[in-house]
Amino acid sequence: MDKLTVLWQSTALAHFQGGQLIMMAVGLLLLYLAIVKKFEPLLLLPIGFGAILTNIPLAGFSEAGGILYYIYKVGIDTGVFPLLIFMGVGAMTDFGALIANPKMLLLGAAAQFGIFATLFGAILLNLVPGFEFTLTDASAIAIIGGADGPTAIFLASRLAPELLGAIAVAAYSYMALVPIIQPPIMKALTNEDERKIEMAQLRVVSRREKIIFPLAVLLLTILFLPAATPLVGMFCLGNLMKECGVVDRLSHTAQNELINIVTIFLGLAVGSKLSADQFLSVKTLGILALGAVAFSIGTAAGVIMAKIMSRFSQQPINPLVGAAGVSAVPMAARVVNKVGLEANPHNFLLMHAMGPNVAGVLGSAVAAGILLALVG
Amino acid sequence: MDKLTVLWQSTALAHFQGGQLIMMAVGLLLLYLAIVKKFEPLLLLPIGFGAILTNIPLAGFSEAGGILYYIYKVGIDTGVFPLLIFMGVGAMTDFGALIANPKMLLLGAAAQFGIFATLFGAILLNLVPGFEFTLTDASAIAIIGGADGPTAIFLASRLAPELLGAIAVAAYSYMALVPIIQPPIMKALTNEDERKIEMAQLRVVSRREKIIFPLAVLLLTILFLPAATPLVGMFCLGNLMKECGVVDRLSHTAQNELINIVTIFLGLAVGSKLSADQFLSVKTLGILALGAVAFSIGTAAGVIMAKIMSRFSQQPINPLVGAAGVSAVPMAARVVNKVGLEANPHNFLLMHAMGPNVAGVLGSAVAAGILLALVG
Amino acid sequence: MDKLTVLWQSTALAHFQGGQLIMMAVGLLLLYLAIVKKFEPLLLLPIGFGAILTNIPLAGFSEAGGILYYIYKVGIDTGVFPLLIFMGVGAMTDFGALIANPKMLLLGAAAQFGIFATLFGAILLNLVPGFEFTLTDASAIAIIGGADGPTAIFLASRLAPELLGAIAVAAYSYMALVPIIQPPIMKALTNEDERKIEMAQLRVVSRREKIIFPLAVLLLTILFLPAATPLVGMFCLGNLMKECGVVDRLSHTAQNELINIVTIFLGLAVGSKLSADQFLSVKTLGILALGAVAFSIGTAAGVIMAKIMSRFSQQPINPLVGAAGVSAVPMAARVVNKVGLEANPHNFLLMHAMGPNVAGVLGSAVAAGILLALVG
Amino acid sequence: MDSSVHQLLVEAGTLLLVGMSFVFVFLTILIAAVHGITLFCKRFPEPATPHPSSAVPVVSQQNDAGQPSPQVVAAITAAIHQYRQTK
Amino acid sequence: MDSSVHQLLVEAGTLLLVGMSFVFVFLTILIAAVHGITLFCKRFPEPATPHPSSAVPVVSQQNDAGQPSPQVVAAITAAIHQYRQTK
Amino acid sequence: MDSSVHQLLVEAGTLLLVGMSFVFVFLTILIAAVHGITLFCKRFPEPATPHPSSAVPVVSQQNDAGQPSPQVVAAITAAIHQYRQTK
Ligand code: NA
Ligand code: NA
Ligand code: NA
Repeated sequence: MDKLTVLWQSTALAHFQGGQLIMMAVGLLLLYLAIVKKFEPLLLLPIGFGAILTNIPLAGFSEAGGILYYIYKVGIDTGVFPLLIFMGVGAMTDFGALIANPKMLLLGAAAQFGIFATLFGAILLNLVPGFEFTLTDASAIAIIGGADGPTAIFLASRLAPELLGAIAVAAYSYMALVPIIQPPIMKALTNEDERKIEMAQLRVVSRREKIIFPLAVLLLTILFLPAATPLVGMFCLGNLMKECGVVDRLSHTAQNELINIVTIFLGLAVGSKLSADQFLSVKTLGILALGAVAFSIGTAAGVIMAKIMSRFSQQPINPLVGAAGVSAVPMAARVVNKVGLEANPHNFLLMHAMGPNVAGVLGSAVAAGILLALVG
Repeated sequence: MDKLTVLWQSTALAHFQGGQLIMMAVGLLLLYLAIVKKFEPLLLLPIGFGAILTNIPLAGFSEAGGILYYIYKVGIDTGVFPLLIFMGVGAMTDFGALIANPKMLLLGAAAQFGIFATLFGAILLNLVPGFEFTLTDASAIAIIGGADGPTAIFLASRLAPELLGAIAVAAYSYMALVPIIQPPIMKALTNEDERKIEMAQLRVVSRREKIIFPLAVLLLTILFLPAATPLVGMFCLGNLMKECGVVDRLSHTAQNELINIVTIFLGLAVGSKLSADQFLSVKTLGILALGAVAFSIGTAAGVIMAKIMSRFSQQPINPLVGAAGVSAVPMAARVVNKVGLEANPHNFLLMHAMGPNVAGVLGSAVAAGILLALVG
Repeated sequence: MDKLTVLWQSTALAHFQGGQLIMMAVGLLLLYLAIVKKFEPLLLLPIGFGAILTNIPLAGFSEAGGILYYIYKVGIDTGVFPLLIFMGVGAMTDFGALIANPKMLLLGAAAQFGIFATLFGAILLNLVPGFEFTLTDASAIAIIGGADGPTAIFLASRLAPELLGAIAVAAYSYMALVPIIQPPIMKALTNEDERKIEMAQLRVVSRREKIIFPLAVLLLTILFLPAATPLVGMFCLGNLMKECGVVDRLSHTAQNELINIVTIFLGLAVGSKLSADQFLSVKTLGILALGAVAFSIGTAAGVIMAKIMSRFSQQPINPLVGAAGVSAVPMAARVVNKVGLEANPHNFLLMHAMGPNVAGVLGSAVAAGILLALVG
Repeated sequence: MDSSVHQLLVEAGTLLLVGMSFVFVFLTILIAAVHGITLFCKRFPEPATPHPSSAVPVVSQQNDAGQPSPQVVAAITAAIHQYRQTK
Repeated sequence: MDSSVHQLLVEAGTLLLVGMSFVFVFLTILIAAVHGITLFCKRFPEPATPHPSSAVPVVSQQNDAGQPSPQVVAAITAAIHQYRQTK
Repeated sequence: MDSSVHQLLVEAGTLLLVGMSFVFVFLTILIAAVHGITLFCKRFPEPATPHPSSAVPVVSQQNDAGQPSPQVVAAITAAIHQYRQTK
């Protein structure tokens, strides 16, 4: 009978706390969104699964000696996993469209307004009872507006590890919701004629331009913003490996096996931060609300910047492409293309939107560097 | 001449101990079994090689600073490697046959009798002079009866690290010997007519059932046996990645590159535990004997359970499929198929045996959880 | 304004030191050599990139907490990365040509004269003001003559970590320069008639010979030189996995994903040692000079040994194949083939040069073991 | 018989009983759960063509450039087959 | 309004101004840099056929076993081409 | 000449002698070993068809269902890559 008592005591039934049950439901919700709604499944599936595992009473997944504890310590605490993901993303990114039309970098800059405005919003939220965001917290939250998963996780792990779970979930969720969030804003800020604008075909970019580009980006980052060099450096390394043509086996591995392995671990480690005591707080609601605001402001800023540029540019610029400046590669560009096709069935904006889209990645890495340098 | 003396002193010839020579012979034997006899070569080849390396005098492979030392510390001491292997095995496992005929789970339960009976046997062995197995040792040894490599290594690393080498070698060796161990037992416990029984074709299982199944297994494990959630959780994660259809690149990596990399390291680390002082003990002989007993009892229990179920079931059940309940996926199922074909050339039992076969994996993970909860 | 000051202080412009600028130029030079001149790009590209990253002021890539710091600690400090690369190289090496004509091992032995003679040269360099090489330093430098990257990195990480960067850069640069360094020496030491010698076709080697070979090499190393077993052991493990035919998935992973991942990290970690204070020293110039000497002496010793053997051998031996004894697989063998074809358009020496070429890998691993045993 | 062995035997016996009972109970509940899943999936069957269209398109930070469509792969595989046979 | 919040708002406002300015300046310099790269690459164009011949051959310690033969690749490429055109 | 350099030179010279001797002895023994292996393999030749059938079947926890040969996959990947780039 003694053994039976021990066995009963070692079931979870005797130890569940309410918060843990709620967090498991959150984990299941993330799995549902990943599998059924296909919201960024590559990240949200392991995050959701990790959230379930970390909230199992007695199992100790995230306590010293547990597998999620080790993965978090090795990969997130050190910042290594998001940087490796970023290297892989760099090895998947084609800057051809941006090099062909470098003005698009201004759209990637404008969309970062979403980040800095949200910073303001996060501080204002302190006026609501229950919120106490420091400037550091606010910076980590604001980066959701960058619409870039690894950048958000990297910055949050440096500035506000206890908010990491909510920030990562918000970032990936809103990236998945881009097709729902962006079109109304894009349509509200443009008229039918603007959306019908067709853009001139992009010139072909030479291999050599593509090789020099990541080195130039790295050089500028080194000169003006060393704090951004971990992110930008690994990204440029990946991109250089892709474009240089002499290390294809390394580039292929960075884009496939390495990024896949790290993605599994990164997702689980982020999920391990979805513990009841850290996630079930009014702060999380604030983070989710601020994330939506950040995406919306970033989209609007991009579109408005595109309208301004359109006025001064000789070549026609469809203001829709500004929305792709938030990054969320390649979804935001696809959304631009879709909204453009609705207005004009012959208007294929995909390639034109890829320029601001990848510019947005650089823009938010730079913004992250600024926040690290000034707040971190 | 001085240099020559130093050089002589730094050859192994001047330092070999008898035990190290014997252990190198054991390592060579394992390589022979792996390469020539094709005994579970994916594990036994690196284990055998690791055994040779760890016993080289002066080389210090398993001392602080040696490569096997690091691999063991990082992968086995933490429990991470067997869990990653288990995730990969989960991503390779198809539960379709089991979902179509869930009664087969009882066969996977019955075969675990091999584990718990061996526990008894290990304690009884203490009556023989020279054996001193604690209950913890006995539990680690008994899990060999689970016929599941990663489960055995995980449990042994938690309960009896100094027996890990012998336990892993016994587990993989007997898994390779399943085609020799099982048929006589299966034939002794069944008659010709029973072996001729053909089973009804299995229904097709929907994708959605396959997606929900691992989540249900995880949920039950969480509720009733949190101690088993590391093993079951990682297994279910792998299986969910496989079945959900939205993270194919992660599932592919878990089944291939990741499991291959971890298998090389796991094998070497297990081999590093085959040092003379730990392996050359009468305990090892006891472990090998108990392992054979465990496999045999498990097989018999599965067959007997199948005979009982056959009596009460409306649909015909061939008692041979009970033998597959020990797991040893997919070999035990193939053995069932072969023995069935001998009795009736039109009797294809492979798919019917896959149900109890994968049930046996779950069964031994549950048994491992019980032992961890009650003894660990 | 305060923020602006902070931002200015956080640009690199305010903090660059001259040495860092020079080292970044060195990094760019390595990238140029890798990408444009195709000098061993798989290693020199990540090394060059790592050199740039590690010299960024304020970014702290190689300080505690930086990504290059972690990679170096985990992979080079422990010796694990070069050993894993060596395992992968073993899994890519075909010893068939050597087994068919084992005399070629003597050429692989002779070429190691480049290593030991350079040892002498490094000590002699102490007579030049500014040089202060200990015997340990000299040994780490001399291994450049082995023409084998992982061996050089492994030995340097054990004997002289502060010289690692320069040694690795020298080793890979001269390996890339083999087609320029070797032909003049080969032509100076042979006459037209000798270069025209055609060699008898090699017999076919059975699979079993290829399986036993790595085990025999390991056994001899265990008996006579345990200090070399980390290198030789991992190399033989890779080769055994390749040849045994029963673990193809492990062998494939060792040759592809695993070696690619480790190569990226190894390159970055080596690059992280190219910091101004360690690299910008007269020692580096000495190392570069000694490396060239080592390659040249090794090549000459190989050719001379081949000439001696040619005199005593019944079967014709083209002395050019001796040059392949320095390893630099497979480039040195290709150079031999090219020089042979220049003298005699029907003289295909490639397969004959592969024997000494892979013998050279074993030879320098043995030489590294001797240096470790006697100096380390 | 050694008294400590005797005590261990009792413990092992208890473990045997408790363990086997638990395994059977657990897997029996799982049988019920599988029946439940099957019923659930029969009552709420998957939509006939779940793949082609959905409100939210398949999304991924990681682009999938270079991944050929299954049809292309099938075509290529057939082509290779043909090529190999005619070689 | 809470004085500490007020102070934080001022700081956030400064960050907003400084940050956006910096981002714009940085990416504007990058635009100039890209124009520079393009000019450079136009002035020093790549040699027409860089691949086939070069003084120093492509070198690699790691062999390239498992790489399909050029003929196979050519055959498959032709097959794909045909497939696409007949689609 | 500096006395410490002198001493180091003596040590280096000893290393040169001892090291080269050892390398030669070691690789000479390996030559003998290879001859031994070859003799052994000639005396006990491999069975003519070792692959198709054997008493104990090839066993593996990890299944290999559905995996096309690596070469074919490599060939297809390369072909697709080329096709995509020339598109
Ligand atoms: Na962005
Ligand atoms: Na089992
Ligand atoms: Na060499």
